[in-house]
Amino acid sequence: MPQQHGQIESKGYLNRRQWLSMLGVGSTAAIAGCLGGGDGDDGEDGEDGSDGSDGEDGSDGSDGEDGSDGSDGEDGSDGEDGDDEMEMPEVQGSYITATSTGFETLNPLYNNTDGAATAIGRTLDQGYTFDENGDYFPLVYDMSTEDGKVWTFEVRDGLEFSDPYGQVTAETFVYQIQELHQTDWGNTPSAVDWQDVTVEQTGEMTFQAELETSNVLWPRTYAPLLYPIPIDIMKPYVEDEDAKGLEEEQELLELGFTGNLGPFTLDEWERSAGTTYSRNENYYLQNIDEGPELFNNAPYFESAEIRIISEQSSRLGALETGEITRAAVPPERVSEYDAMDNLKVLQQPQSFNTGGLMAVNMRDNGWNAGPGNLFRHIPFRQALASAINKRELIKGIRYGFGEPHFTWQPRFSKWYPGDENLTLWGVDDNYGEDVAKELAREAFEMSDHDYGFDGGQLVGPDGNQVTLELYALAGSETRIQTGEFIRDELADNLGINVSVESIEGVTFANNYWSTGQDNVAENGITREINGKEVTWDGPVPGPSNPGPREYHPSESWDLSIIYGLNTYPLNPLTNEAFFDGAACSYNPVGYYPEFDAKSIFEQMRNASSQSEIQEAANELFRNVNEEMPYITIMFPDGLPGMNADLVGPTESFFSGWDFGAWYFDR
Amino acid sequence: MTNSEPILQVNDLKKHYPIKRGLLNREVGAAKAVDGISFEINPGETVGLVGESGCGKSTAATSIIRLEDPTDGEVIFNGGDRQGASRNGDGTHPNDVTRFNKRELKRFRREAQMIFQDPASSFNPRMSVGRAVSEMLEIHGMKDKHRRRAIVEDLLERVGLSAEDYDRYPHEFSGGQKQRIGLARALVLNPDLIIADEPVSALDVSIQAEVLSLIDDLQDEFGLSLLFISHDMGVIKSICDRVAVMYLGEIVEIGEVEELFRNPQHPYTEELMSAIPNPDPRDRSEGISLSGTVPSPTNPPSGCKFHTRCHKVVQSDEFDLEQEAWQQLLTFRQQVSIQGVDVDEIRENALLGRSEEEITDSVLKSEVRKEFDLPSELSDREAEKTLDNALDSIIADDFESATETLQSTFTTPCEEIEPEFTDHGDGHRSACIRHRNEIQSMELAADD
Amino acid sequence: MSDEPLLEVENLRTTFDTDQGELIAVDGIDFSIEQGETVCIVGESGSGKTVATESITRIVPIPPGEVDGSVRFKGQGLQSIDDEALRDIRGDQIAHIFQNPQEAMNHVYTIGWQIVEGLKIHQDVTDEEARAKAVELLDRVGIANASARFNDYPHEFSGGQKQRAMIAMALATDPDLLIADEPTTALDVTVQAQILDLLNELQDEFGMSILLVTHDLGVVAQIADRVIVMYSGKVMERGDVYQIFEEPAHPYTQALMKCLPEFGGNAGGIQGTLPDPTDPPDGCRFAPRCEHAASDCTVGDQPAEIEIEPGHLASCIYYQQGYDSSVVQNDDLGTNANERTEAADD
Amino acid sequence: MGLGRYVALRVAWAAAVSMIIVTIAFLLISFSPNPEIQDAVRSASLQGENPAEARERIKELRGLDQPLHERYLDFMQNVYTLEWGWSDSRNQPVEEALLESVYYTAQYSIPWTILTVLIGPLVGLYSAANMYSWKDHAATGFAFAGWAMPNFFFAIILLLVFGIWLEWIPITYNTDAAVFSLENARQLFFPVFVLVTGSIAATMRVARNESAEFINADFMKTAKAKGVSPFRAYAYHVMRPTLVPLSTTLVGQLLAVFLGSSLLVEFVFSIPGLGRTTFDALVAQDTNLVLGSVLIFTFIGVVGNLLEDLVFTVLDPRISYDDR
Repeated sequence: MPQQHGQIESKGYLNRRQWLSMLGVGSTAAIAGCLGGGDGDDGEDGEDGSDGSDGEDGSDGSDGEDGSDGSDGEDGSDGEDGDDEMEMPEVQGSYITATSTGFETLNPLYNNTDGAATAIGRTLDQGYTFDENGDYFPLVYDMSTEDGKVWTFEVRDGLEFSDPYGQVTAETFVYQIQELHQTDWGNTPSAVDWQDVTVEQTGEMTFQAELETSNVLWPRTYAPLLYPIPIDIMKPYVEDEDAKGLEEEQELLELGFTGNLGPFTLDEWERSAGTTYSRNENYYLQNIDEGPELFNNAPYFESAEIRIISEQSSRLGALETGEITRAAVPPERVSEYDAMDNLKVLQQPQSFNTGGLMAVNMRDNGWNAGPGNLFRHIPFRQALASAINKRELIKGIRYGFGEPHFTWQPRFSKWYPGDENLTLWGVDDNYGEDVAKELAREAFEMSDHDYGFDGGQLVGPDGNQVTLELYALAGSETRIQTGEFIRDELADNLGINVSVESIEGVTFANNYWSTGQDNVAENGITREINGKEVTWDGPVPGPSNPGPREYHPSESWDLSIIYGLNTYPLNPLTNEAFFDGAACSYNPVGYYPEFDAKSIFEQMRNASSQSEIQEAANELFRNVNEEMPYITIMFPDGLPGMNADLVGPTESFFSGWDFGAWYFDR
Repeated sequence: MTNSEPILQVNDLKKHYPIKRGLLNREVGAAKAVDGISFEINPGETVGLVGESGCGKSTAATSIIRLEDPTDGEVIFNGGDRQGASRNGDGTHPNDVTRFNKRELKRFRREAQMIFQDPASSFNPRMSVGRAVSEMLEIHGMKDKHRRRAIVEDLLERVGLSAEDYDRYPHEFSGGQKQRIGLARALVLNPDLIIADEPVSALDVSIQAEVLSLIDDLQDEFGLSLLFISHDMGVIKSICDRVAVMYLGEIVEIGEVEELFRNPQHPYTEELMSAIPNPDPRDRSEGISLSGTVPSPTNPPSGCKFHTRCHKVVQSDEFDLEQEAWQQLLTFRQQVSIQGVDVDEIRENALLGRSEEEITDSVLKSEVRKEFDLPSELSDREAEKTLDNALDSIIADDFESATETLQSTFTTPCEEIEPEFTDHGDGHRSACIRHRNEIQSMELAADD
Repeated sequence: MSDEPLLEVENLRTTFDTDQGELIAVDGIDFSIEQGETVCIVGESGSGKTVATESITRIVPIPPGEVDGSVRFKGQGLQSIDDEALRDIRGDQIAHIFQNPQEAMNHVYTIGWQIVEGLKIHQDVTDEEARAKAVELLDRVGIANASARFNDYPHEFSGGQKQRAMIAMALATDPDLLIADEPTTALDVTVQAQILDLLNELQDEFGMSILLVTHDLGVVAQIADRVIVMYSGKVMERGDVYQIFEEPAHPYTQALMKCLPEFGGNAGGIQGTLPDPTDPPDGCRFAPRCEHAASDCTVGDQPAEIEIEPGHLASCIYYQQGYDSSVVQNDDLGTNANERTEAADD
Repeated sequence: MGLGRYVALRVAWAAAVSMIIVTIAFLLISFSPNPEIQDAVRSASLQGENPAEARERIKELRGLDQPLHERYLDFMQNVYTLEWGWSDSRNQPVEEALLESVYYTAQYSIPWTILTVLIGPLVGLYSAANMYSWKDHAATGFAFAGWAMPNFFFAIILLLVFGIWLEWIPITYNTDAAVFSLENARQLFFPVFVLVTGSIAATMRVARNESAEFINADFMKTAKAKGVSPFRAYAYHVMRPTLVPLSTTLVGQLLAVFLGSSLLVEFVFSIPGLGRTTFDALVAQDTNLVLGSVLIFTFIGVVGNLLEDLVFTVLDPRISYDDR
């Protein structure tokens, strides 16, 4: 839903692509779910769409992010022990993945969706990627800096476009940045990334970029990530300032210029059927010094395909019969598919909490059970978090394929502060009626209104039991089951009467979650929050953060388990979007931190070393764990099923960066 | 008949259907289904309207009762309590059905009823016959259900069914019984006039007699006037007081039944009468047989419209041929003018049983004669010569000159003169030019 | 004329399996037709006369119908031959025409097509020959401009023309027997006269036998050589046409006579209705409506046919020994008819 | 002559209908908020520019500042010169997008239509010929089972049984298969099968009822009396008149099934056809492509009705062109 997310793209360091990956479930998935006859979980469908086509491919840079925890070795493709003598795998077979929806565009300059990025990535590498350890790995160019402010780009030698476009040089990128991204007509998704960057060509193969403020994590924001595009293709449109023409340029749409720049060349893009590729004999990756030995003959597939298969059951059927190489498997069928001779299912941890995040509405249209929104009190949110048994939920809904979710980072992230530094809400000692009620009572103390327990029931000032509405995604069986589980837990442990309502994703997004342009506060509005004067200005107020709590969408709601959000395990700074209260771009729930989030982010941004960042991150995620802006419940695992002969994918979040080294072992 | 005011007076009634052609649906002519008919029905009288299918008698009925709007003419209905009305200043008549407004029309529909030929299709198969009949009462405002039922039950008995039949459905009745129900339905509103359109033609002869005698009885009982439409002179004879014979939209003869049957004045009437099957096996003389069918009303013959089929078609003064030969000659002339003689076909037929060489022109000519029932030689030499010339032209495929030859020689006054009515006394009038020398009737007056 | 009749029907019995039980449409009748003869079956609607004729070549739908009895055509037993052999006879040696030419023709095919169809089934002719023959036939039955009208559709023909075309269709194969089922009932009286004339003419010309079904004694008088009066599936009376018209023996025949319009309003038709064919009454089927019915008339079976004079038979107990036949013979219809004829001749 | 004029009138009427629909489409688009303008205005306001100015600029750029009637004329001209604009959700010309989709849709809908038209009446006739016998009940039951079974569900079951268990047919649709190849026949067999079973019932029902009427018609008796064999009687005397009323309902029914089921079947069998294109266009709010699809469906509907009328007049000689 580009329109929806485009709303905040001007927020300096969070571009459109990243924004997309922030929201786990959009309405497309909801529709796919409804067509699926209601038996499949949309969460799964949504993951499918992206997972099946991009999860393995680090080079497109939208998903796999940094996380250098140093775990490797189990990856069969690395081949460190074999070294020079190692026998190269045979080039054979076709690597076929499936996606639920088609691609809007394959124009690398104007694409802003994950799926298409994968399709483009099959033919065209971007500047760099991150390896299995989450470390920077140069592809088309290498970036380096001394101070985090001035960055030097060194373009790799031997990169050729197809005839007649010649070689990729520093000018290729400088031209693109200066004549397209930095103009006011170009309207490219990347424009925001280059707004305040000064670019200068310093040699035939080098150029440098100077940032306004230092940012040592700059590559990890993906901002400086570019596709090489021939100047000759852009030039006529640049001269005419014709953005539409450039968007519709056939050569870009058909990726006819990709030379030796990607593992495959595009044969055909059939809009409703998908893309087909042939192996690129001259993939430049074969000749680079970095990376595994296996790159020497990359890629190892004769051809590749991305097929659009809208129906989940069709995708699974195709996987089962071997028509496609890889597709996501819903958790309830993992054991079945894993048991098949020709298939294996991997369990990959993820950074999305899709289906495992309960939003509580702290705005004025929330808490419709009585006066005084209890959600606004930290102990009450803690009470909710401790009333829900996370392990039970994972077992019941995900068949165990998931991780409990305690703070805004997954466990595998190196920014994860460690269990010992967190309160593990909803497991072991921090779960249960006693804990929850105790915390709730704390909240009652803080409230101006007369809430309390009466014979196990949580009652409001009017003496009636508190009743809350929980919205779940319509057509998704597992979401509704999750909702019912939460309902029972909140009833048992907090005496709250929850009613579960299902709702279409689009409806929720438009009427409950984000506001129209008209309901947004004036730019520059001020309020006092937690004793400090706060101003809403700049890109916010906007639809996803319409201003102070009295600004909200037209419909009221209390709880929702519609959306999952990205936790950005590679670049914790990105989470600024969620937790910086008035200033953050994404705050539909009306959360204002009671800790000093602003200065933590400031500290992170200005850090000159990893350890400085680590320190700030620890503090941030400890506080988030304390304040529970959203009730975090679980991270579902990615469950890609694949051909048992496929060698390369690992059960790691970072699997996929070395796609060029994957092969069939038949 | 009587001096009292007629209950229905039809004056010069016309119903033309426009014929549209071309992309723009321009009106290029009219089918004159009813082309100026006049007659009257006196109270308690049964007038028959007789003629072949396609002569316009049913259209006349629907125009009179205004199921269709007539093109021209007056239908003055003096039933109900309309008696004694006189013409308005502008010449229109207050009782003119063609000028009735909606309210008057609704009242008229109560006072004049129609019975149709096919009793089966005029009933809703899902409605009990009692309901079908009492519906009429309901439509015309009788609210009391029990009274309605009582009236209908009584009526069912009077048409020879039983009160218990009220709740039965149409399919449970035979054709004759259905027609009885149709009668009950027509009578339930106590009308003054009934127009019966071929009410018995779909019935067995035995049932016909039954229904006819019932109609007769009911007419006396209810004091009805009746317009009775039929193609069957036999039926007409058994029920009507007076009869009007219709041909191609016009009335060609009208008079009291007995007089008309005894002394038919129009050849068409004679032919209709001769068509009644004679139930005497010893008399199978073919009589006069009406050949062909009624011509299309879109393009009716000139003069007397019947002359194309008339067995008494008048010969032109110079000839004195056998009547049959004359008639065939005229038919032949007509066929030639529309190029209706297929010489190739005739030649081919002639080949059956003959060799190519044998087909000389004279053989062909005689084949053509045979084809059109022309005598091998006409008794009149002049006529024979003309015919022979025409045949020669035809064989030479020159229809134009053949037509020319035939039309200039063989003419009949019947196609030139439109016959006017001749009065034969007692309101017996006919329109045939053979009577032109007799006393011209006075104008067929509306103010009779 | 050979010794053997052209068609000989013995104990023909046709029943239908219905929801109300077994419907006996024809209840064991015998009749025969000689070469070149015209036989009329006369009776009210529902008397079984149509079913009787359709049972001859088993045109009646089987099932639900069932035909028993012996049918011999030119010495060949039709009841035992297979369907294919029967189809060879139908439309070839035995032709049918039906009551309503409007519905008896398929509205989506041209008149010519429908005539040619039958011809081509039975005769090995080329399209051209078939067409020529059809045109000739149309011409013969009085369709003017036949070759042009060959390609017309039924709706372009008037009712009378359609019946003429039907006759042409029936005559296409030069049949030995033409079964005409109420061929004029749906037509105008004037057209009826034309059709009857035509049938008479054609019979002279082609020499076929005609079995004609009608409810109208007027038609019978015009065309029949012999007459069979049927009522409720049984034969009431039979005889040559003069016998039937001049000395109608059975009360039913007499009642039918009285229904002719020429008798004016003095008869209200035949009171009552036909008996239920699924449950026919005992005794004489006509007894419930018969003005002369005695108590003996309502017991046992239909009385056997008694020969009153050679060829003239009636199924009425008054002609059996021990009954006074004058009770039913006194009717003065016969002479009456003669008088009437004279009056009409004028 | 009558037929020529009739055809001309029908064609003119069809053109008028499509014109009206296109005009309605234009009006709807004109008076509904334009997402492009909204986007521009929003991004302008986010970037601190003047939203009103941005609105005017984009309007000018898109020619939306022209008076309505000029835009209408332009629009109509584009529609009739097959310049239907750019599909934003697929980034290709709308005509091309639709052509690609129709190419695949035609591959299953043409055989489907032909089979429905052939089998439906035949099954109906068979049923009518054996009315109320077990054969009739079996045929009716078969047809109605196909009709009652939700196409979507049926398709998935078939795919499961024949694709996954038995592996007779491929699960996914291969767009590379040549139109007239065994592979294409294999992959299209079940989509066509599902659609045919779904649409046959209605056709069969109409055919059964209509032919039942003709089987008992007098002219069948005439045919029988002529010595016509039962097979010939059904084939010529019943089938042909049955087609007349059937033709009036067939197109409507096929169109209904086409609109309703093709999308679902395309989804299940992954056929990149018109239904999915339209659906995706709707979801993506791709105005041009939605409009194009509407035009295609309009065209199919109008042409279908036109054909229906023409076939009807050809089949039934009693129809007078002047009266209609």
